[in-house]
Amino acid sequence: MTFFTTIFTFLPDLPAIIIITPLLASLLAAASGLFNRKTPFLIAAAALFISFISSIILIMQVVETGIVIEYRMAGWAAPMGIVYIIDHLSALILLVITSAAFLNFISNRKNIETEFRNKEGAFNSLYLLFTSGLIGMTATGDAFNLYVLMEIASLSGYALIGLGSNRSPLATLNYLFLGTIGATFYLLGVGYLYIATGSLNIADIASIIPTMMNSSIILFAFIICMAGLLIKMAIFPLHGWLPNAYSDCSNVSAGLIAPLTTKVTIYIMIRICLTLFSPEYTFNYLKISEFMVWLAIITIFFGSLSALAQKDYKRMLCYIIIAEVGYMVGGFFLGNRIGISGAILHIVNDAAMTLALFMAAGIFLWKTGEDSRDSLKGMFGKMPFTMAGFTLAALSVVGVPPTCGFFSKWYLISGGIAAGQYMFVAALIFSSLVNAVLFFRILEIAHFEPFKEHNHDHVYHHSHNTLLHHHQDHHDEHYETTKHNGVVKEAPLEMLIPFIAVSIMLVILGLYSGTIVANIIDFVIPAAII
Amino acid sequence: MIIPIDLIILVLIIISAIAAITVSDLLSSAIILGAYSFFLCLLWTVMGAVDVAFTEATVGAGVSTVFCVAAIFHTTRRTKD
Amino acid sequence: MEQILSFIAAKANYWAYVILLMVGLYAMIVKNNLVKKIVGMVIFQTAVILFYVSIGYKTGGTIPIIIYGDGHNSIIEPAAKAVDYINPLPHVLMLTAIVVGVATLGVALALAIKVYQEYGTLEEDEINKKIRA
Amino acid sequence: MKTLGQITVLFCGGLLLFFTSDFPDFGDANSPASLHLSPYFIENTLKDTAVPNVVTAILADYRGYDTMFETTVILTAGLACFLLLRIPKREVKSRYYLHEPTGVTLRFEGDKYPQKSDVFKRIDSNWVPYDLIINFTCRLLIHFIQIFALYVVAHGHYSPGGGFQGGVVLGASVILFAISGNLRAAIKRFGEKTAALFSAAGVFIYAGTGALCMMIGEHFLNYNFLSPLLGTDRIMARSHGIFIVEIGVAVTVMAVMIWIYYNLSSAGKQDEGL
Amino acid sequence: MLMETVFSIKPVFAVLISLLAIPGIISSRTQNIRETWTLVAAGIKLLIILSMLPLILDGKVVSFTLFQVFPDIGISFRVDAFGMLFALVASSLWIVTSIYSIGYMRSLDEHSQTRYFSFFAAAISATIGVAFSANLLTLYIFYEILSLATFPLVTHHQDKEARSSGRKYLFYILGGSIGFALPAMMITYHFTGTLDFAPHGVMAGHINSGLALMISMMFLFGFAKVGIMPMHSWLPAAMVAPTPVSALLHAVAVVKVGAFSVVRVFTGIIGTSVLADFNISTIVCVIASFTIIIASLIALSQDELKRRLAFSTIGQLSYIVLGVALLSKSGMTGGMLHIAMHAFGKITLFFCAGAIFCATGVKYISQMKGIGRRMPITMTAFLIGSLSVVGFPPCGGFISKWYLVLGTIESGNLIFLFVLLGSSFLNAAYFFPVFYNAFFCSEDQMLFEDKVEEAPLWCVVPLVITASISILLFFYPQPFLKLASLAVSTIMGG
Repeated sequence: MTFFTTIFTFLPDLPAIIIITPLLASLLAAASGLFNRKTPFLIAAAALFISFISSIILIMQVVETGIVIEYRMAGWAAPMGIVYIIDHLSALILLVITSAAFLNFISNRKNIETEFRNKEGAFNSLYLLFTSGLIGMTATGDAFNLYVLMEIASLSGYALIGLGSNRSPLATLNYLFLGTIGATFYLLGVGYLYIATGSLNIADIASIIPTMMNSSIILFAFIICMAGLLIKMAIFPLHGWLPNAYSDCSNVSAGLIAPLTTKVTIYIMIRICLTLFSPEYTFNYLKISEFMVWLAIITIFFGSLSALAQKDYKRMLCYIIIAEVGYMVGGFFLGNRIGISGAILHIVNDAAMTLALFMAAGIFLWKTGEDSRDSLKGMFGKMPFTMAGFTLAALSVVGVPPTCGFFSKWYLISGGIAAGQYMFVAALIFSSLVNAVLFFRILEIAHFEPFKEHNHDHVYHHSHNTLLHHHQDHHDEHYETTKHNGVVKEAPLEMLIPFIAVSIMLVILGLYSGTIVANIIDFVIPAAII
Repeated sequence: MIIPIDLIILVLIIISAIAAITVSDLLSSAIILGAYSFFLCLLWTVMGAVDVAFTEATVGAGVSTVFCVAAIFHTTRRTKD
Repeated sequence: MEQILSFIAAKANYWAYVILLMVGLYAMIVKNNLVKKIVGMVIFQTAVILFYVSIGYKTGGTIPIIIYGDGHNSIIEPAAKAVDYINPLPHVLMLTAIVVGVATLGVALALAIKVYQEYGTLEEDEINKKIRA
Repeated sequence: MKTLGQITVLFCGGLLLFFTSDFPDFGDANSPASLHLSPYFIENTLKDTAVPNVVTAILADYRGYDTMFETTVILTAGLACFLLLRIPKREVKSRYYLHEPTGVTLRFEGDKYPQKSDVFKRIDSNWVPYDLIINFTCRLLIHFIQIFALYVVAHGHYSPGGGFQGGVVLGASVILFAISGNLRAAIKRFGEKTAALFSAAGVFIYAGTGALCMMIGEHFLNYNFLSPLLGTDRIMARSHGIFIVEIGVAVTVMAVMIWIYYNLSSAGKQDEGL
Repeated sequence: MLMETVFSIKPVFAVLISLLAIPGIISSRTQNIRETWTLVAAGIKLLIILSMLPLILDGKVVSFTLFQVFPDIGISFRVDAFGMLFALVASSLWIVTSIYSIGYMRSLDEHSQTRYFSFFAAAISATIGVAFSANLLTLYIFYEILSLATFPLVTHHQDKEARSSGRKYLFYILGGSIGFALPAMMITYHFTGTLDFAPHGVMAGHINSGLALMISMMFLFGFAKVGIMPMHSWLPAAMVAPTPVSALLHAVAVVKVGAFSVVRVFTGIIGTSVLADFNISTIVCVIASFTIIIASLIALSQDELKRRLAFSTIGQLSYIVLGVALLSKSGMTGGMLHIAMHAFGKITLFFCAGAIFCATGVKYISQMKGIGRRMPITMTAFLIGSLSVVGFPPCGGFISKWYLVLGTIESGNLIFLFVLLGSSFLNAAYFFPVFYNAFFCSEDQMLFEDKVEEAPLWCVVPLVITASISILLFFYPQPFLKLASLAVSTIMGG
């Protein structure tokens, strides 16, 4: 009884709790990491769980009441202070972020302990900070606050992916340069908006913009904000940082960052285009849709073709991520209701698919100690459940029904047809076929090739060389040797269960996509868009 | 002819920025960056942004320069460009 | 002459910010040395700060600390008039931006040190050569 | 790459320059930026928060939530540098010792060095003799710097400054100590664990104050609700609340600046450095 | 004609029952328990389907919506006469094939039998799902599930040959469905706003002739399982699979799913009036006839028995397409009936091929000299099966072929009559050498071990059953004939 009373007292504060919990927990994790190696994990997992539950309650609240929740930080009303806005879209993305962060985290306890030995406190703390940065970016109603949180997410992201293989510091440094350019452009765009409107609150700016549609400052604010975001989401000519950054880093970080960063950036783009600048401005006044869709088409083709050329599993996934960015950007800029629904649905689905694929990568690495495609030889016999989950994820990326990838692709394609963008449709189908080839190659290796003995002596390169001497002492106890050929030897349950949960979610998301669209996404898209 | 002081400072800022990226000694580059920050700090005092100026003086000219010097101490001073 | 000067004075800050921004961007794109790139990044970020602070400036305004606001004066405090004070909001934002800048600088330098430890050089072309080899 | 960069830069620069023509003039009191939000702040800050420094009031109260994350950014940078650079203690090949009475430098292999000795003093491998003047001046200055820093923190309500600037100055004093003396001495005074704890504690003070407000009252960081705890009216409670979070900011910023410096200047070994 | 709709969850159970058996199959500790699961699920499935039969024969329709995946399209099931016909064939043959698989797999001691039976169950689920789909989307989903579930079955041996065949299989099937059928479906949805199957199609009035032709072709080639040339070459390749798989999937379930889907789409989506008005039907007829003739000719030249059967299947499938595309009542009845009649005939033939391989290890027709005397039951069943496929009384195949011939006459295109008759001769021609070798040639002693006898009982019983059903269907084609004519009267009206 008291428990529920406590919960209900906190109910109005949920929009704050969902972000404050990981923040406070990150401090506790950082501090407790100095004294104990186990507690940071527990603290972080608990905080992520609370965030996860809060986001579920929030989305239920929003869907049931249909009212946009506004939370005033420091008690000041909208244009003066900072407000958090939880509407259908942000609630949905919050759920995606918190669930992905939570599941990826609990499944990787062992990986964290081996890869970040003696630095668990700092790592878990940064993991939480990254999560809270993304949560804040999603929920905030203030354009400048968005920048600050974007920087939190970016900085912790640099740290998380800076540790990995030997090449990762350089890749991360390049990522940092581009990320900083992107964020600074965004900041500059906010400055342009401020100089034109005098406000920083998204809703307030949105109410002022219609009075100054023809202002060139507003136009340039739009251009420069979009340029910043496009860099951050790695669309075609600006994609260079992504494959290196994501493929060289450790699996825990990849599992967190790869599914979420680009998706949240796309969410921000949607938010800016729909809420900050009105759809009227974005689609009718500017007439950039055509250009953006073509950019997306090129991105899709480029991403798919580059993915074909990769030998390394994680690099291949990275290029697929780039192609998927093209899906969402293109879908959004189709400018019709069905295309935008598809883009938003695909944010959710793609986050789930990418999460599943990277979790699978984590499990494979854990079992075999290798990243290459050949390390998967004979995995079907060895780890049937993992491979079943992996197959589901692969099918989802390909877009085979009834997995979720099919349904968002359906929306995107019908949106493309409705908008008359047949090239976009062709690009989607082409990329599906390429994905089919890509994953088929992997599944074929796993299905047909006999199981290969792995030796761990030289392979586990994720330990940065400075910590190497620590690792080698513990290698044998942490990486199970997989020598019993033909005998099923699954990953540990704590890795397997979250992974299987995500894979099953792929099907459930697919089957309930009608419900998601009808109850959530339909409310997101302004009625002006048909 | 009275030239406003902020214009002079602006010119100095631009000169020091260009100098910072052209000198072929990283340590000099770091020190010029510190000078650049001081000019900025000066400009902001002129423009009435005292808090920003204070922060720039402590952070930009002070700590940032120290960080750069510390990093260069552990890497190398020499560069081709 | 006066007119030209006042015209320049009216826009000079904005031009200066563009020039600084481009100097920074140029260094980040073209320069070969990683520390030079980082220096460029700092310049790039401070350019935006210059832009913001310029937005807030008001001719004839004073620094945004309310006169007689300390509560120690027996004179009845006159209500503050907005026109007398420089716009404080951009200053607040830029404090944050400076902090973000120094944080980014720290992380970037840390990464540069790691790169140097790995490859023994900070020049990008040499690093690429070593990676290929 | 070079041509591409130049083209990009020229293109972007031209575009940006072109769009500056529509800006309101520099110093224009009637630009939208000066008319929409800022008048409210200038005219009501004193009424709302009893803080004359408008920048401090906005920073820590109206946009206090931003500032909390600004502090968190600093903490993130500290953690990031630690995670990226820090190397746990490992076997040392050799160390250099100065025999103080004679000024002779000796090199010891392995762990055969004098652990606790009055005559031998450990020095860095690329050590240069200290300049007495610098050393002495710095030692003299550090106290004043620190007192000034505390003043800056405490007086942020009434004059330029506040937790952030004060924190940086405090951190700079320790960094100055490390530069003028040596890194090990500084670490002995202000250890790494202390730095880590302080940097987390500062944000904790900030966020904890916010959470306390949320638990007692209604909104996160709404210092009004601290008035029963502080024994003041609601407006003064805001003023005090600002002071509390400024202290938090100062603690974090100081600790993180020192922490980052330790890691950068020793490349993570925290053994010998600049 | 308005049909009464009954809402019932039975079709969902009919689909899911074999999926539900999979956990049981995986967790089984011994072979016997595992196979019990398979058989029990098969039996229950048949019973559920049979329980719906009277309703359907009364002219009612059973319907159920499971998920609403799009605002106006759901994953929904709808059982009508045509779907019932196909489901009845597939589910009854599944029992027989399960029994046969048990015998075959045990006697050859194959590896990974658990995987085999699991995917077998998944495949049959998907087949029933296709049969009971209420709209094109549901059909497509189950079609894809079937493609994927059969892949591990086709490549069961996991050797080099299986690998390359598997590639070919997936390339044709998935490439066709993603590259052609899916876009066609989206275009359909875009123009008509619905994907539900309607008795007279949904396209009339929404579409012009060029687009209609394009969509029809995309469906015809996109559903590559129907094996219309040039999308046929996966079928012979897929014969590397174990024989029960070839039997059920490549003579019955998979290819018939292709034929079923094509017929469904042509009648339920595109609509007979559109087919007739824009002259698409003639083009389809020509393509089908071409496939019939070419496939029969190629079959003549194959020496491996299973490959010969595969090409025979390609030809026979096109009969179904041809029958429907004739757009005459009898033709359509014949086409639909042929799904059932050919299934029973062809599965008998595959069972026989498997039994021969089980007992002797022989794959090639030229090696089967004198085998008829050693395995009389098997070879008699083979004779009955081939007679049925050729369309010779007293076998079931005669009835469907009779209706097809009537259809060609009704439609007035006599050229297709000659195609039918000519291909029947070819059919007879490629089956004849098999019995000739089996019964009339003297034994080649070198080829056989000393004691060659009939295959194990588990193998022989099913083929006897299917052979007798083939004969029985000549005398008593009632359920299938009734269902087919019900379906046709719904489609053609009156």
